[in-house]
Amino acid sequence: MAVNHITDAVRALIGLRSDWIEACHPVEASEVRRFFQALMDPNPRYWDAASPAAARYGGPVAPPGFAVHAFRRPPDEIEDPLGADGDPEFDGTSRLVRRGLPRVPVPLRGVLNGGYEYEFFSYPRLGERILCRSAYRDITQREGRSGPMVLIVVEDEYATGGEFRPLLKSVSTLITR
Amino acid sequence: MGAIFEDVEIGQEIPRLVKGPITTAHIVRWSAAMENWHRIHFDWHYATQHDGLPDVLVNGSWKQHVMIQLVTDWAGETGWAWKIAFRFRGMNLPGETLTAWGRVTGKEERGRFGVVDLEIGLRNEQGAEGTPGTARVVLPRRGGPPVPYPFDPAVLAG
Amino acid sequence: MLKVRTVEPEERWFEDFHEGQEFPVITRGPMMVGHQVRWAGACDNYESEFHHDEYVARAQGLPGIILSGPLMASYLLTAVTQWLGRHARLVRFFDQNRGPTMPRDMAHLHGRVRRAYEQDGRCLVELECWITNQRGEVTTPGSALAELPRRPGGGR
Amino acid sequence: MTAEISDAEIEKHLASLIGPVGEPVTALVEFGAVRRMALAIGDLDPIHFDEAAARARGYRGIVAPWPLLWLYFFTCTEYEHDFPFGRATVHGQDEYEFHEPMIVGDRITVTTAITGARLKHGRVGRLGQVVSERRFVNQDGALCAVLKTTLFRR
Repeated sequence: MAVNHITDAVRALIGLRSDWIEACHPVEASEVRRFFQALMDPNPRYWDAASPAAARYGGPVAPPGFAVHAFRRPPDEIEDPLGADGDPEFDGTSRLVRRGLPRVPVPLRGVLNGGYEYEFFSYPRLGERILCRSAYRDITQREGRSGPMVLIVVEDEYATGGEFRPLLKSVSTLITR
Repeated sequence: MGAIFEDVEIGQEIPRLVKGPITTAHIVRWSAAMENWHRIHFDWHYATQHDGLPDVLVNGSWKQHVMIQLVTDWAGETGWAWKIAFRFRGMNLPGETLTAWGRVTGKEERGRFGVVDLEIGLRNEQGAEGTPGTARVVLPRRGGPPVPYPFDPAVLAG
Repeated sequence: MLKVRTVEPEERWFEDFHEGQEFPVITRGPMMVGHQVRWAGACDNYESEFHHDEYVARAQGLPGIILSGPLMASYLLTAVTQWLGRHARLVRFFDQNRGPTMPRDMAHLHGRVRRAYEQDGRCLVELECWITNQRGEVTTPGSALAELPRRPGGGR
Repeated sequence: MTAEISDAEIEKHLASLIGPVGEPVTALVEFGAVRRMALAIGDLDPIHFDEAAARARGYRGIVAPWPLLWLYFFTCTEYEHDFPFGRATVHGQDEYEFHEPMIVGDRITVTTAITGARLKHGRVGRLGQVVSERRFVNQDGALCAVLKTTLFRR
């Protein structure tokens, strides 16, 4: 192994869990509509309070995976995500793996999303707050064809409401190289 | 109406979900809805000249929700799409039509409910498999109660 | 709930403005396709494909993607609200889509007071505003009218 | 084809456009939509994000930046432009009139009409000019804004 990116500083992150972080605003009808229209999934459970689904869920709900994308630029983040204006190398993505977790200090640039494992428990209703806490489950290095790759396995738990009703759990693998 | 455990056979295909042809407008709409500003999805110069891609790319985040829709649609309002896992393997470009598919690989009675395992995927017209994965769905038994909501895996114990 | 770290426009009063006064130029850019995509998302409108699809834009005889006119106008309108300060209330705004703004273009936002006057007991500031690109071409000429309060207690 | 249509026919077509477009549509002003717009245009004034800051400045609640009118412009009225002449339609200019601010939680009713349509002869030939007007009224009947959009057909 030419370079070992799994330094003590990286190893110290394994197992680290963030506090609960709240999404930038509660679930809104138009955000749900944007989501299902962009997904092209006009299921009445997402918008029709009179649908049979609404009886099961207590009203229209957001799509199952909605919570995963509910953590966007909060109003208190002044840095413009398009702000690397002029840097022709800037790819538009944040190098922050999760809000609430420190960056993984590896000098690799490219980030690939390797995949997800989801486990679903409930769906958020309109007006409900979405919360998430994340943990680094594992960080390992592998030798790829084009050099070393660091695999970052992140576990996210999503919950909603004052009672922290579980929404879903996700285990995802990010590949940096 | 959602599927009933007793009606499910191993090897059976669940209803497919067809999306497309995907245009750049679809990709832009998704990127904007997610506030995902990764340039490979909408900046053609960046995608092709900086990253050396053949074109802008269909968002992986969009494909994952198509997979989730495939499984939740089949589970219906009486079953529960419990677990879904997949890997991102291939890239998809504007102009492609994508078909999400699933096939039953196993079934098991668990208490008053049934658990069904699926293999799932998302193919383009050339048959290239971009998002292979698996899913586990909880279904009601014939004449039995619907799967309780919110879902608690403990209901499968007894 | 969320700690807000935003930028409040400065405190300015009617007396702070006079005819011919030039405002500091605000520069946006280089513009990127991402700015257009974010705007399309805010408007929830993806219909005009030449705004985000390089192939469609060229097929329509355009040199490439053109950013939305109302997006550029909205940058200009926002600049006006910054120049006039936190007490100003916009009364009117006007803009013209004269020249295209494309990805990698710069947008320099200019403003100048045309008139500061009182009418029927209202204190009004009229200004002209415009966007120039990196070649100095005016892409978006405009104008605005705003009402401002007088400085409390009078004097400067 | 387009060359053959007479000025009189064009003028008749344009005159037929004048009048209301569709039914009035009501939309809720949501925080998420305000936030999206404020971030898209780079307006970081706290009145668009923080209720306390907005109230301290004398507003009823979180204030929508005026360009949010474009969200309702695009999502409230279905409107096809189909001209029997010319080759291209260009979004020429916009005139805004502002009154009562739009506040998160407001229900804004948008009423659309074509208020002007005429044929001009410019340097490069015939130029159709169509003005559509959208009026934005809140739940209390207060006029919030008027947006006049001019399209050029050439």
